[in-house]
Amino acid sequence: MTALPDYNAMSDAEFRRTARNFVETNYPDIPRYSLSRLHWDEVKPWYMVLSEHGWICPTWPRKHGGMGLNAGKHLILIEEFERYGAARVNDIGPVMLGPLLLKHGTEAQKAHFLPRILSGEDVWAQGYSEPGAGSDLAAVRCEAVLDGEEWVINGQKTWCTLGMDANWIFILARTDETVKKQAGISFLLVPMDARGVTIRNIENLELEAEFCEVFFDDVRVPADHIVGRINDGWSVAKALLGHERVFIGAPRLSAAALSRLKRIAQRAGAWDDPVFRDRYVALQCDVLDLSDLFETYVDRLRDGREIGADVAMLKIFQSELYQRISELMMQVAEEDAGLRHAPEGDRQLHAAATYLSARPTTIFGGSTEIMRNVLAKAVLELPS
Amino acid sequence: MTALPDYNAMSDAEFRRTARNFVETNYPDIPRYSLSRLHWDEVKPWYMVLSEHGWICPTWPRKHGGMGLNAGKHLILIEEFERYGAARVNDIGPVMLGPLLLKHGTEAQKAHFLPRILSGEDVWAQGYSEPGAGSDLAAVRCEAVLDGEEWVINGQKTWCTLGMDANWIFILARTDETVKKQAGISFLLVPMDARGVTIRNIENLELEAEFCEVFFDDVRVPADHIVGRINDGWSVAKALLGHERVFIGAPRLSAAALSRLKRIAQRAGAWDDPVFRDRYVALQCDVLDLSDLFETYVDRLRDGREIGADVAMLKIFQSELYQRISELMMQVAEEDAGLRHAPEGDRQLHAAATYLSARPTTIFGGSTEIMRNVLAKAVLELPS
Amino acid sequence: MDGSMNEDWQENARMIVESARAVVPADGALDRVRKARFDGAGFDRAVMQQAAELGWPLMWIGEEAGGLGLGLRETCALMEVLGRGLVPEPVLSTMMAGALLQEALPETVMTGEAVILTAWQDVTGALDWQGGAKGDLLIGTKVNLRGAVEADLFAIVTDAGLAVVPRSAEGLTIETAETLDGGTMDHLHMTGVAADFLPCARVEAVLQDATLAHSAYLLGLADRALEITLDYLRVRKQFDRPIGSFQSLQHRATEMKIQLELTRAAIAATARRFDTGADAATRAAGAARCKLRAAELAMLVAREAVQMHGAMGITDEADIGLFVRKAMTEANLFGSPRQQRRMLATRLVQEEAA
Amino acid sequence: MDGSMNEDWQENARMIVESARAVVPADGALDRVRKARFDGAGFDRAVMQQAAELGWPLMWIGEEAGGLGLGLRETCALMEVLGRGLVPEPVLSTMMAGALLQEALPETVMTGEAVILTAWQDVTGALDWQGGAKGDLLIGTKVNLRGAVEADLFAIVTDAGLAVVPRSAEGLTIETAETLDGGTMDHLHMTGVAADFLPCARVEAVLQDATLAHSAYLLGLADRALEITLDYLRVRKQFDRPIGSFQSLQHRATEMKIQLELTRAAIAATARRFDTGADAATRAAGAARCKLRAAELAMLVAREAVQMHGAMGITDEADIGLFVRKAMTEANLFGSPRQQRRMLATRLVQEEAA
Repeated sequence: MTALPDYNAMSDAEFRRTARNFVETNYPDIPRYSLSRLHWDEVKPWYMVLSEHGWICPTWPRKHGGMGLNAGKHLILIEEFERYGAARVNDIGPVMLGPLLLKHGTEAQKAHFLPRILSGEDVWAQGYSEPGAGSDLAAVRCEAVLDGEEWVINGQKTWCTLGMDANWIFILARTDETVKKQAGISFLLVPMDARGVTIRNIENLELEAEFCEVFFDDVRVPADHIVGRINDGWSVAKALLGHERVFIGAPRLSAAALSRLKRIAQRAGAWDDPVFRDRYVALQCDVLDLSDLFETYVDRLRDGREIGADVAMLKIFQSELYQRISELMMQVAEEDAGLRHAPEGDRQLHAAATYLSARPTTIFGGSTEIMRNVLAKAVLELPS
Repeated sequence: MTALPDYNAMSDAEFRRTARNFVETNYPDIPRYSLSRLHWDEVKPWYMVLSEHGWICPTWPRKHGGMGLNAGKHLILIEEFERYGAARVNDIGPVMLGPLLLKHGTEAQKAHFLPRILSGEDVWAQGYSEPGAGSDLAAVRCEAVLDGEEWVINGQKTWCTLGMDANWIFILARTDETVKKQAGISFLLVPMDARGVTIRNIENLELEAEFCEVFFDDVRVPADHIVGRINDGWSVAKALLGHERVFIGAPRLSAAALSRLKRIAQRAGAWDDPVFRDRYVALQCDVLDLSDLFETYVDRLRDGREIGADVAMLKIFQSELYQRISELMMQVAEEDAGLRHAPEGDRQLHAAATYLSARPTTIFGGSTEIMRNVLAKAVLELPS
Repeated sequence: MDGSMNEDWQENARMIVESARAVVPADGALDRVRKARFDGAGFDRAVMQQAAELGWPLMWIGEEAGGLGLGLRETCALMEVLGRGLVPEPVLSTMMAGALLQEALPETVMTGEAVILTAWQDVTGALDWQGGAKGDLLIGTKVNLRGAVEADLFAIVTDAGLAVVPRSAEGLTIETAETLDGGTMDHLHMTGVAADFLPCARVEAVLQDATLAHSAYLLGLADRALEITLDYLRVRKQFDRPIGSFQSLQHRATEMKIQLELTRAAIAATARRFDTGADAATRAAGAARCKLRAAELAMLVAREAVQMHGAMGITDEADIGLFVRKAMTEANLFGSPRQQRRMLATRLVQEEAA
Repeated sequence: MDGSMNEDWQENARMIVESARAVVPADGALDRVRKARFDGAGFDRAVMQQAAELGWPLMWIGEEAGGLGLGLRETCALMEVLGRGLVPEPVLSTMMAGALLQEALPETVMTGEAVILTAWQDVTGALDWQGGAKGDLLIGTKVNLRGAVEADLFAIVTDAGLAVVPRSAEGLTIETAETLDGGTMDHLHMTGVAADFLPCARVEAVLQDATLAHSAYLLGLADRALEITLDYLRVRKQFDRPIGSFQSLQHRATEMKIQLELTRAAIAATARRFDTGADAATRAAGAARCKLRAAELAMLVAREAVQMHGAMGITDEADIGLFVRKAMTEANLFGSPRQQRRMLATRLVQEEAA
């Protein structure tokens, strides 16, 4: 791998050309525009291409093997990859653990784990959620006890996205039962092949195994597999995800769904129906107005300004808009709404695929209900 | 006044003809189809006609001067009066106080007050609400202290509908500060011309004085002006309103609004617009389905079965439907939506009048929010 | 309608619902339904056999023709129970065949030996049924049959009359596609199938009856899905409180309940009107209105049920998902909400012109 | 757009908003607005005088023609403040006259001596403006002017050009009707008014500018109404708790906030596009989209504000009622949401044909 150019010094247009050229040139022979997540065995070629070119961790500093992109350039990269329909890789290492280790990890941890993420040797899973806890992430019951030089872990994690593909998982574990629930949590790193770790896949509504549960039964890991201080795992985990919080509200998902809606309506003969048109233009305005709102946040990122709790508005509106578009699809698809597979083998025409893929967007990453609670209190200053 | 026939013995069709004939023959030269309440000076002729014919208190027993109608016949009477557009009289005496005295009043109270309601000599106002209490009717601060043979009343009531027309008011007053809030309330009768009573009109959004506030400043009434026992006023006031709870959810208000919506749309050239048609038929279905649901409750009344907390569904849906119809009116009225008075002098064409008259329906008589809370707990058995 | 008739239908409905317990477990267990998914046509012939033994194919055959001669009130009571249990068997399609064929319904169907399906719809997204016949041959397409790949016979509706043909008939091919609920949605392609055509004047009426009955199925589906969701809201805790205590979820739950009761009332009243001699316009509008609300109800409850179940809601292992996938599959049958509103709007125009 | 231009408009906008304090009290008091209601045309000529002194009629007149030459970003900043204060004066109509007439704007308007209104709309419920001229006479009707009964001059838009006529012009009569906000909605009937017609190619552009500016007024109105409602939710108690702590109201409040911020972002972005050279299609679609959302926002906030204020919300004495009545009066001006959606749907068809 040769040294990367200074992408931030490029003009936006130049970097956009670079990114577009990169994906068009290097994207391997794997699916594009997939509505569901690809598994490691499918998506690995793309991960490895990105890895080989030094493009796998766009936001990491260059000295740690990243591209060092600023927010504006990172957005362009995402836009160009999405425009091409490039699959999303197993990115918990690049997106979550990496930045977290850079902030809270020891030098030894950084030296050991970061290169293995960059190379694709380690694929990480996230172990935050537990059964019965839902959006209440601090309700951690999985416990870890220090026994000499080892943590002994017992408990369960769930909703680990593509966890069955991972060889490592980071978890929140309770290390002090006696204090307030946020105060007794630690952040631990666990190899998936450790003795006592078992995995059970969870099929989603699309009948795909996108998630898994992970069980820990007297699992032992060395004492230094902790990130941050003991009992300080909550603040480690809550470390800002930076512009990820903005990008999750990007209008692309809805814009792409809108163009599929048009095709479904055309196929069903609804495109010329004035009643359908009226609803379509209303949704189109929603997408365009969301784009304008999204851009105000991107501008803030570009200017290096703070992103506040109000950014939740983007995710709430985007995810609900995506769902509303998918619901109109189901209506215009008529009897074909019930088909399990795409009509005419064309994924773009498959209303149910969009409908189902839109469901988790208002549940994961902070449910709409939780985010509205936060907005009401933190932004509207309404009382508890 | 001659003795009334036994209306309950008539067939429904026969009674319907009787009621229709009655209103067509006897309705005086006063406004019909008024969206706002008429004041006593306008509506009195109709009250007096009803009084003279013994029709002013349809649900009271015949021996007390009522028509003794059962629920089914009462509904027909209401339907025929509404069909004709007959104005609603000041009916707090006939509808609320009368039945309440019949249940809880002393013989002396019945003998004194009931004939004066029947004759129109007394016009009653209701004094339940207080400023700052809203739907929490038990939050009574207006107090009454027994001083020898008299109650001394101090405090304030508000949202007294047409209270400025009344010569009597019944109120809930706090008579024991030391107990749980529902337990220390008494039900008192107060003449409006008592020394220390003052009235302030409240203009509504239609700029009409439909409500008033009533202030009590050392107002003295005889000790026997209490209904029920001391400190038992809450249960007196909570006495079931019987089929009033059903009728408040009747589809007529929405059905009438729908026909006005059609006329407004025709005038605005929207009637032939497929987009408008689509919304119109959806609302029409709402009205028809509400009618079918309403009839199931009327059937229960006819059969003498109990009406449960689930009846709140009728009022919630009816009031919100009425509002949704009014909101579509405002949209199709185009620039005329803002007119203060009816276009072409035709009240039917006045979108804003319906829009404004629809606002209180989700606020008074139990706000939609309160009723949904009740439904959630009492009917859906969701936890507190 | 006098009191005794009133009791008659209620007693009949009670008995039919009772008999449905043979097919729908009283405790709401869905193991059988779950197992039947994605296995051939997604239904169980043994259950169709039971249905025949219970006389369901005879539901809409007049007593004079040896049927049960029951009305829409009884039918809707049954369909609601089947919907609650997500019963995947094509009971309604069989009842339609009975209603259309009357005494001509094949004996094998009555005994449960054979499964017959009604093929009526000409194209997806419209309610036309007149196509399919040319001269004395069946030529054309009938679309959107559930489970045709495992049926034995088809009652094919055309403007030339009714034809009963076996699945093996020459010139008949089946194009099949899997559906979300684990069944199939099949099109019949007929390139000249020899057939006898029986005259039938009742097609519109039977389609209206079926539309209403299907609405009742969706009502039952939504009712049970709401029950399951309410149970979840009562039990499931977050931030140390049952999530059903959160006011925003409570208010949304009441909205589902109101829509449910509107649907129930509309179906009950419309079924009564059907049974007591409604005119053609009332029947058409009534069926459309019930189907419109029932379909929107099913999709509303599906959407909210997933959301209120949180992450559990998007797993296949939670039973609520079975209801969601069934609603997605069935909501648009017998005319989607769009179709129904369009039809009602067209009637509005016609009424004015008349 | 480089950084310095960026600062330029922001500085201009800041100054204009600052100057508006002369007309809109900083503390949000509405005494003046309340008093002006139902008194003649419902606005105050002294305030129009102030507006002239502040140069507002010159806002859209190029600097070369002696105007301020400001753009939509500055205008929207001003209009938002005017909307927050429910300012009833016809400032926008005056600005439109300036934009259309440029150096021909009468001196008396610049000094504030005379009030000029722009008369453009041919019929209620449509955005046509071409009518009104026959030969060299004004013949026809211009509808929906706010407060024409107390204006001095009218800038009348026709396809034959622009005419400026005094209210007293022979052949001109005014049909007036009171509006809910305490002003008037007036139609001009012209039965042959002598006039000089000035050529004007900018009518569509000025109407788009005005539509966007009017959207900003509705945004300001909604923003302040939401603030007032949130204040009420924080303070008002029921069952011993502030009602703003009830989750169902909280969630509905967040929906208003989201719609508000969408409107704000759309208007800001569209104004920037207008100021930096958008093409005709972008301008038309942008103005329509902003107007659509702003009008729906204003009506959403009006509806929810009344409900959340409970009984207080339906009294005239509570200030929130002033916002509701203003929203009802103004939401459909410059094209109702229905009109805007229809226009956007038509453009969709045209784009495809092209």
